[in-house]
Amino acid sequence: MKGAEYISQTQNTWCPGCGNFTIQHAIKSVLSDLGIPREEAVIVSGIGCHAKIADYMQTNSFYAIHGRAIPVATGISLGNPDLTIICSAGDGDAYAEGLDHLIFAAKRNVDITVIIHDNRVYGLTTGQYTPTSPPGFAGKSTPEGVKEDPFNPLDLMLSAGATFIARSYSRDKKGMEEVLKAAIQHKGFSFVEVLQVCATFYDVHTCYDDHVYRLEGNDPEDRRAAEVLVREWNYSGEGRIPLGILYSRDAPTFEERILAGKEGEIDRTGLIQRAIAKR
Amino acid sequence: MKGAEYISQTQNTWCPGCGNFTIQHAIKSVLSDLGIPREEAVIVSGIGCHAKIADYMQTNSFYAIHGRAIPVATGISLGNPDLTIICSAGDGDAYAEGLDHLIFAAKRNVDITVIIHDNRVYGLTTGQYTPTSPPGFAGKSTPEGVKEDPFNPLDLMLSAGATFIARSYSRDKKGMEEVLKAAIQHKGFSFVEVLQVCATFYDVHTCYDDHVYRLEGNDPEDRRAAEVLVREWNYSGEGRIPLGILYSRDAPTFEERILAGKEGEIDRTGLIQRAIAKR
Amino acid sequence: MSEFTVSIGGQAGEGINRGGLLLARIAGLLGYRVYMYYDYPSLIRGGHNFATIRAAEKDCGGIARRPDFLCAMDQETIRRHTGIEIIVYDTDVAKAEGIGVPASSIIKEENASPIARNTVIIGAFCRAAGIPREIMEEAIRREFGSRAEENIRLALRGYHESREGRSVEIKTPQESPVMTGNDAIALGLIRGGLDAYVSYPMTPSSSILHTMADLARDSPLIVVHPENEIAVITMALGLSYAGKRVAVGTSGGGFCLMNEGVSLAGMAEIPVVIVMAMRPGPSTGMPTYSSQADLGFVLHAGHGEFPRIVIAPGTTNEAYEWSARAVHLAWQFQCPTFILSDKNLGEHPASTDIDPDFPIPSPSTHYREGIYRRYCTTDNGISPLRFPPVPGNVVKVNSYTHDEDGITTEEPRKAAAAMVKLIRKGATLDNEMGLYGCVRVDGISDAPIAVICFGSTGEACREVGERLSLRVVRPIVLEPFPIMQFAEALHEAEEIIIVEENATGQLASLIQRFGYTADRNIRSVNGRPFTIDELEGIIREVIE
Amino acid sequence: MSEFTVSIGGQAGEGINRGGLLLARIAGLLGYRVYMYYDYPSLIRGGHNFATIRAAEKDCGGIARRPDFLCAMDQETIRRHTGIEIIVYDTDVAKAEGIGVPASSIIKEENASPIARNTVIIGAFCRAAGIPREIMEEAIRREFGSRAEENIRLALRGYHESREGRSVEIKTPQESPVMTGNDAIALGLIRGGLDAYVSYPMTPSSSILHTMADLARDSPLIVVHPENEIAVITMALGLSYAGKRVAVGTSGGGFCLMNEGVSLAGMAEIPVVIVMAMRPGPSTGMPTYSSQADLGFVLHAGHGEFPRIVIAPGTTNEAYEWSARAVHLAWQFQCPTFILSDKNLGEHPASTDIDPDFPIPSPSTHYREGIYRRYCTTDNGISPLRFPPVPGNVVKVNSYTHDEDGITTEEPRKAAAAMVKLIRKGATLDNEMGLYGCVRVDGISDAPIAVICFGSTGEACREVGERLSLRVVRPIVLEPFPIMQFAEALHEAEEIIIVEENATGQLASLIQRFGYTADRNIRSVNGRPFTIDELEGIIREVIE
Ligand SMILES: Cc1ncc(C[n+]2csc(CCOP(=O)(O)OP(=O)(O)O)c2C)c(N)n1
Ligand SMILES: Cc1ncc(C[n+]2csc(CCOP(=O)(O)OP(=O)(O)O)c2C)c(N)n1
Ligand code: SF4
Ligand code: SF4
Ligand SMILES: [Mg+2]
Ligand SMILES: [Mg+2]
Repeated sequence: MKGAEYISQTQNTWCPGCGNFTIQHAIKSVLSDLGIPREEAVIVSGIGCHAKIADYMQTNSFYAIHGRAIPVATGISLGNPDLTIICSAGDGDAYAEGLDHLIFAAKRNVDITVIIHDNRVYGLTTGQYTPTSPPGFAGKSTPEGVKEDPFNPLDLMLSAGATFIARSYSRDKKGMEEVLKAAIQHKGFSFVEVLQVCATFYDVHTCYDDHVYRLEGNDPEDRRAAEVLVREWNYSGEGRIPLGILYSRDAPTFEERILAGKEGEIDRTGLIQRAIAKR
Repeated sequence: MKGAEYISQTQNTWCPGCGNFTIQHAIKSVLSDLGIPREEAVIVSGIGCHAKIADYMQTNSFYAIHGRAIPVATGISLGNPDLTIICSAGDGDAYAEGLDHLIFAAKRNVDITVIIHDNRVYGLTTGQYTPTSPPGFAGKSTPEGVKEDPFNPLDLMLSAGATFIARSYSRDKKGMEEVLKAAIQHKGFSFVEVLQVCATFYDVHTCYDDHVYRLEGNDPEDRRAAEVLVREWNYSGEGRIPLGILYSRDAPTFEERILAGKEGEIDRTGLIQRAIAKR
Repeated sequence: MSEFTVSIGGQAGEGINRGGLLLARIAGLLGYRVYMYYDYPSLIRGGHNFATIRAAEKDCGGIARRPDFLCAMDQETIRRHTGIEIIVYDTDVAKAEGIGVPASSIIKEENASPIARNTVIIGAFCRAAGIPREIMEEAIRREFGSRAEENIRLALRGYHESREGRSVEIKTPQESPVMTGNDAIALGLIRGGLDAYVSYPMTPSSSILHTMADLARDSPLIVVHPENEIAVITMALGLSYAGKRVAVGTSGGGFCLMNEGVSLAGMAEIPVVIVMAMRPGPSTGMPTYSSQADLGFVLHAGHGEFPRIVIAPGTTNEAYEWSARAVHLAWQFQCPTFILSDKNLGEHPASTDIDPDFPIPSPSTHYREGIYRRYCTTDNGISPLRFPPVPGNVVKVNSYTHDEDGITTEEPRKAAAAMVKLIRKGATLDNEMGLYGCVRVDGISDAPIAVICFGSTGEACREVGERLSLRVVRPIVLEPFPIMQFAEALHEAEEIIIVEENATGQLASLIQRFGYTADRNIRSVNGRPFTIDELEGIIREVIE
Repeated sequence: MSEFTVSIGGQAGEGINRGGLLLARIAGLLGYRVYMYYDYPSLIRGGHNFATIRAAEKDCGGIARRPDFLCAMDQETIRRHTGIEIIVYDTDVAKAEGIGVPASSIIKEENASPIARNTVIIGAFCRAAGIPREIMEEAIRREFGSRAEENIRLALRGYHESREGRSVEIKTPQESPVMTGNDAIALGLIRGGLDAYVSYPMTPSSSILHTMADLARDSPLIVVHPENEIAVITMALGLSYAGKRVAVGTSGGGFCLMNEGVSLAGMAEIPVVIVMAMRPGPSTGMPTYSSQADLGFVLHAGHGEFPRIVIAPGTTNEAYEWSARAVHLAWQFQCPTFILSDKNLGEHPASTDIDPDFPIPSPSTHYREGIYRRYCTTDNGISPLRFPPVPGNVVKVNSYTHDEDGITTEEPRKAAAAMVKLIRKGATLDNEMGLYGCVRVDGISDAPIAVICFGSTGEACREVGERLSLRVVRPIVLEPFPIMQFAEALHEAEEIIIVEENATGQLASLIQRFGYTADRNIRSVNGRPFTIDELEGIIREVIE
């Protein structure tokens, strides 16, 4: 399928300059490159600007609720592990409202790709701080500056047991495509943090342009190296910002473990009879 | 106040041999030692066997709901930062149902002491796996063994930004008292993971007895050392289990940051008049 | 004695539940229909637990009166349960007037586990009640499987140390299983086509999870216990979207957390069955007791308006059959479908006859081929339900107000159309429910006084109704409210008495919406079921 | 023209809301009472937004009819809003019959920010409507503060390029602020004694959070925006326990997540005010539009039974006064207290007269000294409320069924007593509410035809009632339902018409519980408010 066939006819209402466009088009290209037909791909999204991607992609989609894209995606994957499931979540979505689900998906090694459209702000609700906003961020709910420091989601993911951790940037489409391709191909939980520029409420693209760099020659299986890379930039202050695959390892997936031996039809009558016999 | 005065008249229904007794009595001793009168201490608990401590302590208490002890404690602390707030949470409580709150309390450096009664099982609901149950744990909801690996809560806490991380064991009351004393005295978020033996559903005390050791001479401010210590045992398989204060650092608390400049009474009429004038 | 009742009491951790089940098995083998009430506080060891087993000629779902026999594991049991004719007790730990056996000593002598003390006491009870040894032994064999021999030995020791008290009648043996409402719900869901069960433990729903997990061992049934109830419902909706028939189970507090998912299911038209097992609230309340105080909540749960089905079975058989139907209905109407249960229905074992082949209609699907539109407009408001991958098509579901393709819309006309579609589906559902017997009538169906109740209160009401010649009307389906059947059931009733286990009269308030006002309200809030005698007394009082 | 209406439309991001507010200020300075309806989809840039400002002689809360003037920022605005007498537009981007000014060019020439184009257009409108320059300038000065001069320059350019169209009447200037319902709620809560506001953003409640955060800058008011709504409500309960008067705000989806906390507040008797702002559901629905479809949910939210207060203000003034009272009532009765609002009330600015010193009774506290028991039994069901530290005492609150000390109990008698205490408190509350005017009557108070409505629909109903000489009855308090006042208000009414913005008739269903049946139901589900003319037409139809 050609890339364009993955884009729906729905009128797009992202702001000009919004980093979500890059993510949408990178997904499109990667699906096309990997030859995944649109009927076999599912976009699962939360609620927020990022989530509109569910309407904009001509693939299967589950436009879910704020913070809950990940458990929905987990359910879909358990229900049909042959589908390619891409979960588009916002930073408000996945780091605040539904952080627990993100950590559990990593812990379980659910075979889905989670893309966090991390614009470090609540876009759709017009500009409040999120867990990755920098210290002092003055949003509508924190006009005097936020009173807590950001956390580093990559660091949390490493602790939670994620088997694939990467970072991309919405002004590096090519790098993003490479990362996404690897993420989708990775067997197990793939976590892709995208520094997605919000043109309207937190446009820090010049700062990112100055600080990002593409990883080269790192060994993603080296956990110790990954720890250092992950902490090179802490979402506050300066620091070089590595882009690319920071960590990757093999492990059995949740689907493999849960669904092992579960092929075939349920013998309902037999099951009920056996249960009755025990009572 | 004498230790006994912190214990209420309520009939105790923990099982004989339950590790919760040690925690209760360690808290009592430490409050007594620190001279914190019972009217200034608040026990906040979730729901579970551990949570019954709210009834059993003759202190202020907020016997909350499953998974939500930590945001309740955060609210109390913001409402009256002079109170000594001890949050007793279970592993089901704080690592499953309400994991996000734990991470946010660490991120914000809320000035409370959180004790996790980690018996690695749901006690009160009679024996299901929790996020720290070992691989293969066969509980009532996973008779064939749990299909996911545990996470390491200390590791998560370190990534989340906790400023005090310690581990105790319910068969080491003295060590627990030392840890709790330091935790309560620590300004900011104190995380105390207790390996609390559940005598009924997961009695691994012989295994713990064999593997635990008391930290000596470590420098809790050495973050790199803390990372290694925290991962020495991963809640699965063997490994020496360090007890004591693994990590500690100074940082401004959430209360300090939120309440700065907020002394005194609200001038309601003035505030409303000023708001009207702007409209 | 053509009917008898026996209680067994002791501390948590002393095997009271298991002992009760053994007594129930014995009564079953004697040819009785049995029902067991199990009372336990929310703790693991200590406290006071008791089980009351009623052995009757006909099916029953309530305990009738003071037991005839008491098996006391401790002094507390004797202190609490008074006025009982025959008390069997452990002379090593208690004093009483009755039939004592040195159960603790026997356990020690036999080098048995202390938990087996209940078997000794039950052995003693069998002798006291004139129950043949063979029946006792057979019951133990069935209850304990591989550990039967040891238990038979212990029971016989109790038996021999005991003496005859008062003999129960021996009837024609029968072979009905004794199962709880939760067992019946689990099996019913499976019968109805369930592929997956997702749940986070919460009393009194947990045993469904445990049963499902056990049944899943050697079958393709998927059982998941996720991090919390929010994950439960959203994961379930994911499974449903992917084509699995899925149910979840919880109680009040956990259900609160599912509300947002329920509303999502309503909007996105994703089928799911929700077993909501009531216990006394508000909040944590009394986890191990029963209540009917969440009816109004379940009827209104989730923001916004959407069709839903609420079914409150009143007996174990109904629990089975309606759970099976619930799966069918949920997928037929693509809406959240509730089994509204409670502790009294879910956790109490009763003799049950369920048909492993209970028939379920297969859902009609109109979509053939061509362009698939998830929410296409149809006359009856039901759009064909397909699961990805649909060849050449995409399946788009959406929590926003959406058009026929599932794309977000805020256009006033399309928004109104989307709501009209949901309402129309509700009307179709309302119609379809006319095909089922949604209202049950017991007692004297044309008696002038009608007792109205729902769910687990039904059995006690039925028995009282039979005793006092009243009409007993019980809607099994509460939403869409079966007003035609209900009106018919109340035809020419002159007085209405509403019995429910809550404080504010939630059933009364529901039927008031349809113009029916209670003349008398009987309510209860202490978490315990109405016993039949108690209820009889209260009803007698109000009708006199 | 003794009343006029002007709309301004354009894309999101073009300052339509701000432009509307400026127009409202102008109308206010002209001596009108103003009301502004603001219509915007859920997106940040693009789409079509419009604001309609009604300038009337008396207070109003609805838009009456087709506007007299249109300020069009783009062609789409002209396309969508037809039949308008005078159109002021930007000739650089649109074509129309009307008064064109080259606003885009002016912006470029003046080197101004594109967002200021609205000021140019509004300048042109002022000339067209015969509005004195000084009034325009004064309004800009007040609206833009430090950026006033630049904007005055731009407005004057528009003014000069424009021409006269149709002149509006100039009345006696007055000084009422124009504020939204959400502003009024925020200020009312503060008036009522609020110490802390906790909220997670969710349209249409978010602007309360923003206003509170702004007000907290230089005051001891605590404002927290935590990780999600579960944290919001539980953190709020912690603050309340510690002695702070606290409120939270949310909409449907977020409120779902708060249900468990609401039930906890009910059981533990922890006061909290919950602002629940409705938008069309189910699920995400239409976030930026309005609805009245969560009434039933709020009345029943949270498992179990406990007293609650539900207040639905219908005007900005009511929003202020009842929010203030809500804080008082919540702490007096120690129960969850709801402000049930919606987008139409919360986000639409109107001329408002609020008394910064609006009086609030101080809560009575009976506890003096000695042993403090958090839940001690009292005649009226209200136990004295104290906060730790209470010298020599401990304060124990509990989500379990508890005794007077707050210790868990499962004993049937104590459990029943705990429930009776809650119910008794509810009865006391019910009584107390008799002291307030809980039901508002507008129109002709003894007219035979009564229109019943609630919340933001009230203003449109009132105007139609005045036009058609109907009685308009609006309960402001919905729980405990003020049945005495309501019955009085409906005294001798012969026909009941219920107007509500939902599909299933939730208000109708509520009053049905009290024996009142609607003769006619007028409902709406497209997310837009009834305009007054539209509603007049529909009501005329049903009463003829
Ligand atoms: C339960 C719930 N709470 C709040 C909201 C309101 N809401 C919608 S989007 C959003 C924030 C979105 O932020 P983020 O996830 O970062 O997405 P972005 O818009 O930045 O892409 C919020 C709070 C909601 N829809 N549901
Ligand atoms: C929302 C909610 N879900 C489920 C429950 C049922 N529940 C009570 S305690 C408990 C587990 C407790 O486990 P843990 O926190 O480890 O405490 P423990 O009993 O082991 O001390 C659960 C699931 C509940 N009370 N509330
Ligand atoms: S507000 Fe930000 S994230 Fe949202 S569409 Fe606009 S630029 Fe993108
Ligand atoms: S079940 Fe376990 S945790 Fe609970 S009281 Fe007993 S020993 Fe303690
Ligand atoms: Mg964001
Ligand atoms: Mg535990």
